[in-house]
This record gives sequence, structure tokens and C-alpha cells, in this order.
Amino acid sequence: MIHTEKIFRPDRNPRLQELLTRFDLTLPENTDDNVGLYDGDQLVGCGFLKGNMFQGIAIDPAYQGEGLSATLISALIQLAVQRGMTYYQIITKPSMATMFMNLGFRRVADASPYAVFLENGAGSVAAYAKSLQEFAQGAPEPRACLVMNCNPFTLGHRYLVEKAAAENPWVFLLVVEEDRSEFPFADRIRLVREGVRDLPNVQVLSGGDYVISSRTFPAYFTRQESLSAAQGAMDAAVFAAVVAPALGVARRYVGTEPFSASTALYNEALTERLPPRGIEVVVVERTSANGEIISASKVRQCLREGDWDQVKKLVPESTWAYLRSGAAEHVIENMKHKE
Amino acid sequence: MKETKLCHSIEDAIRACGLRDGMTVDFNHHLRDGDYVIPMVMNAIGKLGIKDIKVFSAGIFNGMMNRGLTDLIHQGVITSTEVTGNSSILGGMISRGELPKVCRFHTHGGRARTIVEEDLHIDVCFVAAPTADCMGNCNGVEGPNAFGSIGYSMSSSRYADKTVVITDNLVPYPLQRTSIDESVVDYVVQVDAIGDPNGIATGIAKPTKDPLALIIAEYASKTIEFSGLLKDGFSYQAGAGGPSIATTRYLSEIMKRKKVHGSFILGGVTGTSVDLLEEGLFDTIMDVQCFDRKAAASLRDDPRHREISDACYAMRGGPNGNRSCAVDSLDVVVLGALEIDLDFNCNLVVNSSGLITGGAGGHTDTAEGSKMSMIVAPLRRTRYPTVVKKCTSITTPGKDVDVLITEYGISVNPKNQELALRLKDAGLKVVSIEELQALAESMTGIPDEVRFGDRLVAEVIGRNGEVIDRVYNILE
Amino acid sequence: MTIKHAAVAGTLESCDVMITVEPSDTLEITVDSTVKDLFGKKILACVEENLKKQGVTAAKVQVQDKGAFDCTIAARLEAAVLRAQKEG
Amino acid sequence: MRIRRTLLWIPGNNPAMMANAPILRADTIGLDNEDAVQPGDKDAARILIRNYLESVRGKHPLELAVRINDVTTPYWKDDITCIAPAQPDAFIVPKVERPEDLYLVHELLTQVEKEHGLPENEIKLLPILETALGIENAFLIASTTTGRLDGIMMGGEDLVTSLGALRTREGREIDYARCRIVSAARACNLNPIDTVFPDVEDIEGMIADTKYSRQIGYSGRAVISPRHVTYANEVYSPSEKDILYAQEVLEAYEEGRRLGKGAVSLHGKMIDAPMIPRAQQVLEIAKMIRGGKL
Repeated sequence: MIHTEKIFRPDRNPRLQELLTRFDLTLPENTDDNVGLYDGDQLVGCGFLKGNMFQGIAIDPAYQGEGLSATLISALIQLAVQRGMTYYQIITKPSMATMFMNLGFRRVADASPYAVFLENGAGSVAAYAKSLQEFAQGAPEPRACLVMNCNPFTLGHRYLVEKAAAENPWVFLLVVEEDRSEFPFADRIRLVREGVRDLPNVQVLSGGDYVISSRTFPAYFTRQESLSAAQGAMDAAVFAAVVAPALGVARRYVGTEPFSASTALYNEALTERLPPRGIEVVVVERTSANGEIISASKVRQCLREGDWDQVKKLVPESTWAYLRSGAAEHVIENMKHKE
Repeated sequence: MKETKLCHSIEDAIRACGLRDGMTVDFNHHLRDGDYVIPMVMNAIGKLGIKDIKVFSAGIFNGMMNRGLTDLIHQGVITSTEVTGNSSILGGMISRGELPKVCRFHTHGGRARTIVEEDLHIDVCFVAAPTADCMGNCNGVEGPNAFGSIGYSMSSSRYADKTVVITDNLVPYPLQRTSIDESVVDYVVQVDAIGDPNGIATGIAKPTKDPLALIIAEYASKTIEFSGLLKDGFSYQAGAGGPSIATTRYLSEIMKRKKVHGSFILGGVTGTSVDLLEEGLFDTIMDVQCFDRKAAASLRDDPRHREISDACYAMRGGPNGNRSCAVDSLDVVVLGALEIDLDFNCNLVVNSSGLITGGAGGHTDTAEGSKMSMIVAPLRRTRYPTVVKKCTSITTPGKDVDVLITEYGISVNPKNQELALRLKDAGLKVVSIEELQALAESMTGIPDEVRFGDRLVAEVIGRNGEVIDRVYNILE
Repeated sequence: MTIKHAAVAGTLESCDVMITVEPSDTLEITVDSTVKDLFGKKILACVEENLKKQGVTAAKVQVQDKGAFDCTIAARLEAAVLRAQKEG
Repeated sequence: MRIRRTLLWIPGNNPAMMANAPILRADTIGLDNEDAVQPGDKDAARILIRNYLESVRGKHPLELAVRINDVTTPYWKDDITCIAPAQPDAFIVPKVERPEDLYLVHELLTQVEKEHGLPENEIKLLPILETALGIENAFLIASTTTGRLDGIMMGGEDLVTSLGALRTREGREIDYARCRIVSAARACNLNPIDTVFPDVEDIEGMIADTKYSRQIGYSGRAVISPRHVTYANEVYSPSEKDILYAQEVLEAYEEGRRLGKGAVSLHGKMIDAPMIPRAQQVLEIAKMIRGGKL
């Protein structure tokens, strides 16, 4: 008799390890809940819930073809609904996509050979595209776009936006909404808004459920060396299939990070995949302060170290004011603790 | 003297054949979902800038579509297909009107007849061959991607203008065991792999544990037992679906118990058929395609297991061709169906939603040729009734169907009163097909009608080349 | 009856249906079904009838059907609505 | 007395299996809201069971029973109040240990019947004895006079835990309980229904165990797999030999009466009064199984 129940201590479960390894997966990290599929006391399948994403789904090949994927996904949906969510996403290998689509998942974007992005439940990519379209109505053309996490908004970001704003009649700036960064989304987008207020042709938008940051892209299912390429491919796929057509955007600006191999791979994936779909990619060298590249990670490092002098050189006035205010205190404290 | 027929690449072979826009190319489908040959050839044709090709293949599987055929249809390289079976991706595209020209569905025998009578002229036949020599002698039983019988290339390789053998196992001349010989081959191409061995046996049911399928199989085997046909010299064919394979297993128990010795098993062959041969229940297997590795190995090793051509399997007589074919000597055939209606008409091509999803295969041929044709099918599939008032599309006419076996009972075509009496005498649960249809409807509710458009997208062709049914585009 | 919070009943297994209900100001029903072409109207009618029976006039109802019979659809809907009443 | 050669468990939260239940050839379907349903789904399953019963009522000759949760759980009352109005043929009550357990169920059931204007005592009760205490109280439980008791079921899997025994294929660890239940059931003229054979794949073992069950007096058993049904039905059905013998017994008895003989013999053995109802029963059962054809 097959039944589902929670896997306690997934990190200490050798049978779970074995199951994931067979699917070339590693244990998803920081998940909220999970479901195990058991034949008696034998674990034969697993799935994890992280936010509204289903991750690490595997079913013992000996038990495949008996409709158990439906049982597993149903149990995950129940968990999600108990947490108040009625919209779910899966990023999975292309070979698994059909199985999920047979269970009612819809394709959002295809980043083969790395991954496919699927969704299910209330809300849809079509509705999202429509809402973007409404934002974009009447904006002058041609339009350019930037997608940023801005954790937090720095002078480096500012430089990139300025450049795009100088070169295009209209610029959309999409801020990644997923709350998995140190700074909460509400603060991040506010700082962006404040930081570009003087640029009249820049429109700041929330990325919604579909603009996936590298932080939300499940790293567990691909080898580390191809992770950035996979993330870039997924970003490109969503951008080309959903964001660009809805916003009427023909150009995307990305910044370099000279010492980050992963950013290079990420940008490479965008440069490779967007132009064939009619979107030009403009790669902008990052600006530097005192010979040091400005990046959000650098800012966070300085904050952790309490090097406020350095921070001041890296961020615009609005961000500086926020960081010095009480609002940011606990965020910075948390950052220090995490270390 | 020709030294070799070897070409460097598939492109070279296509050029050498003189393939042009609007021509027809032929394939076998023996590698099924694992097939690399059809996508390799068609992608090469696309690369050469050739358009408007008709693909005449025994079958098109989703695996092939996913390896590029979908794109080639969108690009106008492939504009129509003529097959005996296809799976959901191509079927869906046809139903939605994505192919500019009308597609056709043949029976296996009808396909051979179309070739032999030259109803359709094949410009180039590409033979996926697991083993071949440089002059084109080839077989399907040896090599890393051995699939067994190569029956569905036998007629087309003979009648096509040009024939190209594609293999991943090139052996020194002359190949000892030859199914298609050099006299019909123009070119040979060696490739890295003709297929993925794991994809070859897909779609073939594992021994089923589904209680429904087992009940259907039990009724089916008892129907055979009491049909009056189960005696020494008995001949038999069954499909590769779960209930069919289970029926064969139950039948073997009955044959052992009653000490009946059969003469031949025909068809698409599964490992289960091989078991019956090896247990000595039958003398011979006549094999036009192997459904799994066990069948392929048996064809290679057991002289009682004989390879036959598509024409020999199921092609009706005609001016150019056959005097007879094997299905005409068949006692019993066990078949499936998507739908069966009150007149016992069977639908194998269009599902209840109106989407093309299958094909006749040997259904129509064996139903007509055999003494007793049996349909094994559940009364309903989830909420879709299988037994319906009227089929969405007709593939095999009811006059050729003798009996329907469902989990709720056995229904005999009124044309076969004798069989009905025999089964009733044996205490089997015989019910009218009207009862079964009403029972199905009482469970599922009365379905809405599928809405078709007015664009003809496909024709279902009978054994003699006659149009049995026309399929129109689906309205979403 | 008012829908207090999101709730779900049923599964995506064959012959079953998964029904999710959520609070909403209006009645909004979406039906997705493997048999939608032939039974879509019947499924919607069944859901509407049973919502009425339970006195639900405002809710967002998501139906993911895998070929369930009416008695199953009614059961899953009833269970989802009851679950949406429960505290916690 | 009902014929219950096989009682097939069907998970109460599985619509696909429920839809197929009528064709699986079990004499009784046991729709299960206990072991086969997880705590979080009991609410949904009982509604599904109720709707299912309503949708198939009168359509099939087979007996439809529902296994509720035991009387120590928070579920059993809801099970009864929700499902009883749909009039299952019987409720199966697990882990019964004392007559009081059955009276509890009986009282609630009677109340629900009254509220819904249903005929009283029509829904039968089938207790499962599956704890050491339940087994020791077998006769007391079997003699409970609620007017609903229609059989006693043996539950081997939970009993093994209760006994601290080890489950084996041979099943000697549950021998005592099996015999005790048959005896108690027969003493009170109730149907004894044996435990499941737990290994779905082991058909040979299942047949051997069923033959043994028949040998010690059971007239039927619970089964967890549709594949076990046919084999178990066969073992519990009267054989051709049994039927012939029963016919001979009745004929000989009739002849003896006609000729005014006090005693008759058949195959050299005396036929006495207690053999007559037994022979009648065999023929009755055979007739029911074969749809009236003997």
C-alpha cells in the first residue's frame, strides 16, 4: 500500500540521498516542507516545497508508470494550500516536463537543455503579461529593460540605469520580487525608485512571480559549473517568452562583473539566447570607485565589517540614508549573524 | 562494376538520390520512440533547403517529433504524412490543421498495397538497418540497435525509385544473413547510431497487474476457449496492449490444460508470443515487427521464428501483387480500440476528444482476415466511454468485428449468432452491446459532441485503398 | 457559507478531481479537465449546483479534473468548502 | 445468512478504485476510512464514500460495507453521522474489545436512523477483533444483542502487534485467535470472516492459507488485492463433490421420511437431523453463487 508522509530529518536519510542521486539531484536547501512517498516503510519518492516552488521531485523508477507522480504532486499542493498558497511553480529538467504537464502544469518558459519553467494553480503567466502590457501602454519606443535584484541599490546600479536611460527613449527597470535576499523586497524597490527618481524616462516595476533571480533558481538540480549558464538560460527564456513581448522591449542591458566567472557565464547565456529571439543585449562594464568595482555584494561585505566609510562611497544618497536609519538596522544585524 | 555504394553523409545520399521539392520519402518505424533515422534524414532534407515533402512511414512516434520533425512541419519541409500509426504530437498537429496538405492513414496491408500497386509513388526509401554491408545487404536482427524483423521496409525498398540503407553497424561484404538484399539498394550511409535502444520497446505494456485488464483478459481467453476454434492447428495474433498480453498468458494456460497444439502466431511479436513458441504450444511465429528485445533475439536465434514482409503479412491480392497473405489464414486475433459503437465499428485513429492519436496498424487487416476478431477494451477510460452509440471516426467496419470483451461482459456481433450461443452455453456473461453502451453512459453521463471544423485534415484509407472515413480539423 | 481561507480537497490521480477554494468577493470558477471537451459543461454545472447547495455565493474555485464522476466532484467540493471553514 | 466468501478492502479516498469495485467479484466491498486513509483525509473520504454509496445504491447486488474508525478515535462519530444516511449494508467496526464498544456504535446509529427516518436496525455491524482483549472477549462480543450483528471478523495484522508476536507466512502466531473467533461466531450463528493474507504477490501462499482457513471453519475472508478474490472465492465455494453429497443427503432424508424410516444411511453412514440444515445451506450457497443454476 503506497502512502505519503513527511520525511523527517531529510539530511540524515541515506535512502533519500540515493533516490535524489539517481535523478542527478542534490538535496534542496532551506525548504519549507516535504512529502515522502512510501511503499510500507520503504521510501520510493520525494518532493519538497520552498515558497511556492516544488523542488527535488523524484520517484523510484521501479514505481514509475503507476500514477504515483499524481499522488506526490497532490500531496505537495495540499501542503502549499495549507500554507495559504494556491499558485505553484516547478523548474525541472526538460525530460520531466511532460509528466508535470499531464498533471495540469503549464509551460511558462523553456530553457532546454537545462530546465523548463512550469506553473499551476491560480494566476497565470498570461495574466502577468497582461498586467505588464498595461504598464507599458503608451510608453515611447524603442524601449530597453534592466532586470535587477538591487540588494541594495548601489552606484553601480545607478550607472547602468543612467547609461540605458541616455541611450533609449524609455527604460523599464524590473526589480526581482522574490524575498530571498538580505534586504526585503519592499525596501529594495523603494530604494530603486528613490535612486532613479531624477531620470524621467525610467519606469520601475516589480518583477512579480516570473522574474526569477539566481537566488531562487534551484541550484540543486544541475552541476555547479553549469549553474550560472542554466540560470542565464532560464532568465533569457522567461524574458524572451514573457517579459519582452509584454513590455514591447527590444533591448536588455546587463552589467559585467570582471572577477565573477558566474556573472560572465550568466551574461553569456543571455547574449547567446536573446538575439535570435529579436532582443539585443547590451553588456555594460561596471563602474568602479577608487579602483574597486561597485557591487551590492561588496556593499553587504562592508556592512558586515562595519566599514561605513567605504559604504558611503558605493551607494547613492537615498540608499545611504536608509542604511543609516533604524529601518535597516535589523537587516544589517541579521547579515552579521549569518556570517 | 560498382565498388561501393557508401556515401559520406546522409546529405550526400539525399543529393545523389536527386530528391526535390514535392517528393515522397519512405521509412520503417521499427526503432519506434528510439528512432534517430527519420529525424536525421528529415533534418538533413531541411538543411538542403528542400520543401514540401510527404513522409510515408509505417509510423511516427513522439520521440521522432521531439527530435526535430515538429519544427520541420512548421518550416514547411514536411507538408503531409501517410502512416499506419502515429502518436499524440503529430496527431494533434494534423487535427489542428498545422499540416498544409491532407494526411492519410493506412492499414499495414493497405500500406503495402499502396506501394505495390503504385497508388503512391515513393521517390526515396530510407531503410533504418541495424546491420548492413557496403552494398546494402542488411538485416534487423544483428548489431547494437537490433530491432528484429525489418518487415516494414521490405515492400517499399523494392518499389521506391531509390533506396538508401542507413546503418550504425557496417560489416564486411557480404553480410551473411540478409533480409533486404543489395539488388534493391542504391546507397549506404554509415552513422554513429540509428537509435536509442532504450526507446525501441516503449509503448509495450509490462505484464499488467491492473485488475480490470486481468478480468478482461480472463473473459477473452474463455471466449477463445469456447469459440470452437481452439483445436490443434490453431493460429493466433494479439496486440501489445496490457489486456492483449494478459489474454495470451491466460490462453497458454488453457492450451496446456486442454492439450491443444497451435500452428502459428502472427504479427507484431512480443516476448509473450515467444514464450508460447518456446513452451511448444505453437510451431511457428510469423513476424513482421518485434515489439521487444526478447522477440528480436528469438527471431535471430530460433529458426521456427520467421521474418515476413508487410505484403506477406496483410496485403490483399491485386493486379500487381499478392496471391494471399498470412492474416487470411488466421483463426483468432485479439485487438484493442479507442471506441467501439453499437454497430461494432471500431475507431483507432481519433480519440473521443476529436484529436488524431493512433492509427489502424494491422487492425482492419486482421479483423477482416481472421475467423474471429475480438476487441478487448474497458467500458470506459476515466470519464470517456469506450462503448459509444456512434464512433467519432471509423477505422475498422463493424462487419469485420466478431466480439467485444469488456470487464462488464462479452458482447457478440449479432452476425455471429453461433458464437453467442456457444459462449452462453459455456456460462459466460454475454450481454448486448446496447446494454454495455447504456451502462457506460449511466456512469459517465451523456457527453457533449466534439466540434469539428470544415477543413479536411486526414483520410482513413481501407485495405483496398478506398476512403473509409474523413477527419476534419478540431475546433478548440 | 463564507470561505474563510484557502482549502483544497481531492487529488490529481486518475478519476479524481482536485478542487481549491479561496476567499473572494465574487464567484469565480475555473475548470481544467482531461475530459473538458466532452464534459466541461457538465463539470461546471455540477460545481455550480453543489456550491448553491452549500450556500456558497462568493469564492474563487479552481477545478482540476482527471475524469471524475459527478459524485466525486460533489464530494471533493463539499470537503474543500468544509475545510475552508475550519480554523487554523 | 449472507454469503461473504471475500470482503475486498477498497481505500475510501480513491475514486478510481471505488468505481471499479463492483466488477472485482468480491461478495462484499469494504470501503475503508480507517487504515487506508490518512488522518488529514478522513473528512474528505467519508464524504466521498457517502456520495459513492448514493450513486451506486440499487445498481449492484453486492454488499457494500464501510469500515469506520474505532471508537477511541475522534473520527468514528462523524463517520457514522455522515455515512449512515446513505445506507450502507453494514458498518465494519475495527478494534472492538468489549460489547460496550458495539453498543456505543449501535446507539449512535439508531439515533441517526431515527433522525433521517430510516428503517431501524437495517444497517448491520461487523466487528473486527484484532487485539488480545478483543480475542479473549470473542464470545461476549458475538453474543451482543443489538439486532445488528451479522458476522465477526478476524484482524491478524494488528493482533500480531497486540500479542507481541512475529508475523510469519505460515501464520501460526494467530492460530489461537482464528480458531477462537470461528468458535464464538458459530456458537452465535454468525458469519466468521477471516483476516487478510498480507502478501499481495504471494498467490500460492494465499491459496494455501485460504484452504487452511476453510479447514478450520471460516466461510470467507477479507482480501487486500483484487487478484486474491478469484482464488479465495473458489476455495470457499462448495465443490462439485460437496453439492452432489448435499443433494444425496436431502434425497435420502426425504426418502426415509416417505417410507417412514426413522434413520437412513448414505454411503454406509447414518444421516441424522443436524446434517439436514447443513446440506440445505450448502445448496443454498451454491445456488446463490451460480445465479440460481445448479
